[in-house]
Amino acid sequence: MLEELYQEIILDHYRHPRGRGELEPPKITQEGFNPSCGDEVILDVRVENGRVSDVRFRGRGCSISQASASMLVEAVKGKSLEEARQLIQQVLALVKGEIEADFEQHGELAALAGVRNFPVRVKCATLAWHTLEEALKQAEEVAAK
Amino acid sequence: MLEELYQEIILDHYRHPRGRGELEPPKITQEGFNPSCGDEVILDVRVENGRVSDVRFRGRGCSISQASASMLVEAVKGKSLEEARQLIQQVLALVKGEIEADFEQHGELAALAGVRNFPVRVKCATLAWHTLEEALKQAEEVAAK
Amino acid sequence: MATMPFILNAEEIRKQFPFFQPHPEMRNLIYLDNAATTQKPYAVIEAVSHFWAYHNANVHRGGHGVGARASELYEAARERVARFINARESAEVIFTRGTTESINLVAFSWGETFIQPGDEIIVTELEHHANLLPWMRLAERRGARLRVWPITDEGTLELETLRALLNERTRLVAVSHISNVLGVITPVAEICRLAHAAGALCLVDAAQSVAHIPVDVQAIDCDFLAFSGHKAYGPTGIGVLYAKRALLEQMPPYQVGGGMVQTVRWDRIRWAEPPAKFEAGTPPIGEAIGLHAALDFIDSIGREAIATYEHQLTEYALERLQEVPGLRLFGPRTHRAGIFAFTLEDIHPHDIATVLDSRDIAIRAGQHCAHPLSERLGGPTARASLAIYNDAAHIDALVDALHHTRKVFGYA
Amino acid sequence: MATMPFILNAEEIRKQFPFFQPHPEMRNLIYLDNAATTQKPYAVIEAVSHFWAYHNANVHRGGHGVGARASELYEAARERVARFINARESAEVIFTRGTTESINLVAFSWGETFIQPGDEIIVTELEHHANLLPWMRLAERRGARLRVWPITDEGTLELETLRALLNERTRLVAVSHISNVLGVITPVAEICRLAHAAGALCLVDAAQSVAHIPVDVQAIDCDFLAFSGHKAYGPTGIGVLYAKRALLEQMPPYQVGGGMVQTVRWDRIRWAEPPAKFEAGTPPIGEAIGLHAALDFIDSIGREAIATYEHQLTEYALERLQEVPGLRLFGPRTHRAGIFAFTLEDIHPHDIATVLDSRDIAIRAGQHCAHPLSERLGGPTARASLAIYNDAAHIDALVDALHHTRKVFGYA
Ligand SMILES: Cc1ncc(COP(=O)(O)O)c(C=O)c1O
Ligand SMILES: Cc1ncc(COP(=O)(O)O)c(C=O)c1O
Repeated sequence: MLEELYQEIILDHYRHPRGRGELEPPKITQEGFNPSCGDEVILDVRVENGRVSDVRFRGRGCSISQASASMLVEAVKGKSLEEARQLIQQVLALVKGEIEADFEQHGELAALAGVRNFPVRVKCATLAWHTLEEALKQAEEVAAK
Repeated sequence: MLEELYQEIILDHYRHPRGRGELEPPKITQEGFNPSCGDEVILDVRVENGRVSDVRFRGRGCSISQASASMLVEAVKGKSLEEARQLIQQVLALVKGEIEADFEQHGELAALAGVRNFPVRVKCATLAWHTLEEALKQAEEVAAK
Repeated sequence: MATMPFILNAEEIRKQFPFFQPHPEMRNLIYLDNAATTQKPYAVIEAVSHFWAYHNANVHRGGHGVGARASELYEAARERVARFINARESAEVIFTRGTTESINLVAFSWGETFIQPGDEIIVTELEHHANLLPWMRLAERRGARLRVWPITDEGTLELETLRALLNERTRLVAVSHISNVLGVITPVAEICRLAHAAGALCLVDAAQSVAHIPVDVQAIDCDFLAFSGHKAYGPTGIGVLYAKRALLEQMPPYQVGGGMVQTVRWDRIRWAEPPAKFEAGTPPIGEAIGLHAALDFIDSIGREAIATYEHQLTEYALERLQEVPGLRLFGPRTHRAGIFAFTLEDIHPHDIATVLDSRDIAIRAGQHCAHPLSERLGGPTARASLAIYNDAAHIDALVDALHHTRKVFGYA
Repeated sequence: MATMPFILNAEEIRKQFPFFQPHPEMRNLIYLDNAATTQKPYAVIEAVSHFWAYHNANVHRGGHGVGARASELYEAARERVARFINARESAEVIFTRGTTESINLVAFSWGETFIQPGDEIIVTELEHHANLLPWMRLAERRGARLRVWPITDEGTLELETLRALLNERTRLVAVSHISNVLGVITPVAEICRLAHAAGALCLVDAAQSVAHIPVDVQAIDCDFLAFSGHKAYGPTGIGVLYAKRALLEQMPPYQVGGGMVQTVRWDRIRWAEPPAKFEAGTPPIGEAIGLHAALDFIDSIGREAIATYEHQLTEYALERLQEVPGLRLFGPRTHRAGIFAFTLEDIHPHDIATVLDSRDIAIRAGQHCAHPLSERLGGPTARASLAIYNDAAHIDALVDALHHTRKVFGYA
């Protein structure tokens, strides 16, 4: 079970995070924080023409929370808002064990499903995705103005 | 056992308290209060030539606390400070069951020993006597000045 | 006396309580001091023991599975409470030590923040000190004015009187749902409506109601509601403050310490969100789990059934107590719960309690932590109070013992 | 490693704890999170259950024998605590929910009464939020100045540094007896002496010490001392504030409500004497009785024996932890208790805890409610903490699991 949690893909993203850094404006910045363990993920998101044209993350925390953020960056870039929202739902379902993990179908994100047997760590895996959810809400509010 | 608590002597003192009222100055006034049940005894004590020349009590509370105060008034009047202090110790010992109650030896005060089987009521019986103890301390402080 | 069709069998219910089982250390007691605290069913005692034995860990702290499980159990207790009082969400439920702490929390956190000099706070004449002293002190600290909503001679609260007291300076109306002395059930929903219409908030002290009649915070529409676990078949050391979410967000923390912050730097503190913001330090974990079991116990009987049964028993008691010569019962005849404050001839209440205790009947005597009300009633009273395990035979024994008390004190 | 002559047999002690017995619901856990909360012996669980089952009643309220007995048990618990910490009298022992509440009580009652603008309060850099946030808030509310006594790089407190901080404006020095992160045992008696010489008071947070090393309030000569039951083999929901009698007499009440007044009139309140003055409402009765049993448990083993045994185990752990490559242990080598905060290579502490948990070893990871200290140390840490039921085999398992953790994360 531990091997499922700390899969090579996770450790690789943790050691070599993709998209760590900040975006230049225009951007939306959203902080995510897990008070029970102190994990932190800050997302910079740029939305153009209804698509997530770029993302970066900062933050600190455990391998799961940081790897998850790194995977998010790769997975979400270029997606439409609607697709991004679907992706969030898919990841949450994966992590909670509501759907089967399948590398064919979910790509690297399937590795996040390893937390389902570690209730303490589910929040680590979802932190970045909940943060993205909030960021997209902001984006819509900005767009609506 | 209930008969020992509510002896005729107690009820008589409760219904027909001796020495209820106030003294004119010079006097020492001492309040006694039992926060757990609200019983109250206020003693007015006059000390002359090292003797308790007069006592009165006010207050409100249960039969035991008020009867005890009434009995105190009769028992203590005319006693020297030293005798009064001994009397207090005797009553406390009676009430706590440390000595046998004996009407020959202790007079009416022996009736107070009935509370020894009612732990909740011991404080009622001792209230007036603890109050007297404080009053006598005051008297000494006044005398020492 | 015609036999009444009591809808519950209290003897069966007593079987769920160790306190009522024969035991070498114990007398077989008729327990009529439920307004002070209730007895605890096996289910509660065992839930708490089980937690200590097998699931004990501190909550909300990362690291291990047993801690995660303890946190889950603790949060499940919060959700259970939310469901029980029909809160909109469990974040509106703050765990405290009891009613007293819940009200102190509001007086400090909400009160010291929002009460300004000249503001008015209305309390009723029948309040327990827990719902009185925090407001007296707040009024003094903030230069506000405490206004007292007097009771009628019968012991009830007239809405007309409240209307006359409310004005644009009123910030809060603090009222008990059931008086712990008179047993009056107060019209809390109407009181909240009037308070809100005047722009004031309303705090309900539900210490005496939550285990006896249905309590629905949305139906009442109160802003704050407080109760204690130990008066609702649960352990000591646990109580609840319900508050509307919007208020909790505006209120600063009460106690401060671990578990209620996001980040602490020397120059800046970020508080956690409610409910954590109001639960500094290690909370009463085992006690919350005990409360969960207590609420399950109550619902296993059914709150409507409990209310109906206790009402039947109250009617029976009102009737039978009238038979005792020289007994003066306080409080109204209707709209009342099973709490009976009385005097008997000129016998001091403590003497009544002692005679009853010698007959293995436990009642209370005194001022019941409501001194202003006690003064109004003319002094201390004896008080018998019911719970779900009492029955008509207990009332009969009480009445017999009161007759006996008269005899002991020489009344014919 | 030569076998050490450990003076206690922890396996025998574990038999007194249900948590360590085989049970279908439970894994066989090596519990090394004792600084968060300790497990509870049968004796404690049974004392509490027994109270709920057979002696339950509210305290300090007139009326019946079962209530008098409950009050006796509650006051006996207070006397037990007084004896345990060597207070001069039991009135110096106030029951609270825990350390956090005890310190909040002092900050509100003593602090808001006696702290003036410009006064100074000294806290150490290693404090838990419970002994930090109340002082930060008090300083802000009263316009006082918070001064931080920094630790050395080794994690110790130098008395010289304190001397330089103390001055005629200092009103209080607040210090932990044992750091919940670094394990340092601080020289509290000397600190109190220096504080007193400067005219200041001293508050000791004994949350981490009271169950592990002898604590004598007269020998320390502290003015206030706080601890929690749940970290000393007792239940949650109970803690202690010790304060010198003279201080308690000058301090106004903290929470207000029933049980802490003599008389209440609309225009005047007379508070009760300490300790009642500081215990508003129904206190944690069952919990106090549980604490009584917990202190009996501790003394049944012996506090000197516990201190010696845990010291032996600490020495053993210090030695063995050194064997793990890449392990960085915080805190000093001597004058320390069995609390080990560490990092391992660049592995995040939560990941360490998860790997250990998968091997049935419970430790904590994070900032341990001491954010300023955590910042100083460079971030979160993993923490293993000992109690009397741990033994060398647990340390061995921990060390093995740490080696394994390195492997999982690809360290050779
Ligand atoms: C040093 C120290 N002080 C205070 C506390 C707070 O104790 P509690 O959470 O029981 O109030 C703790 C425990 O977390 C601690 O380790
Ligand atoms: C109406 C009412 N409010 C408040 C309280 C105080 O409850 P607790 O002592 O549990 O804080 C009580 C109980 O004594 C009560 O009857």
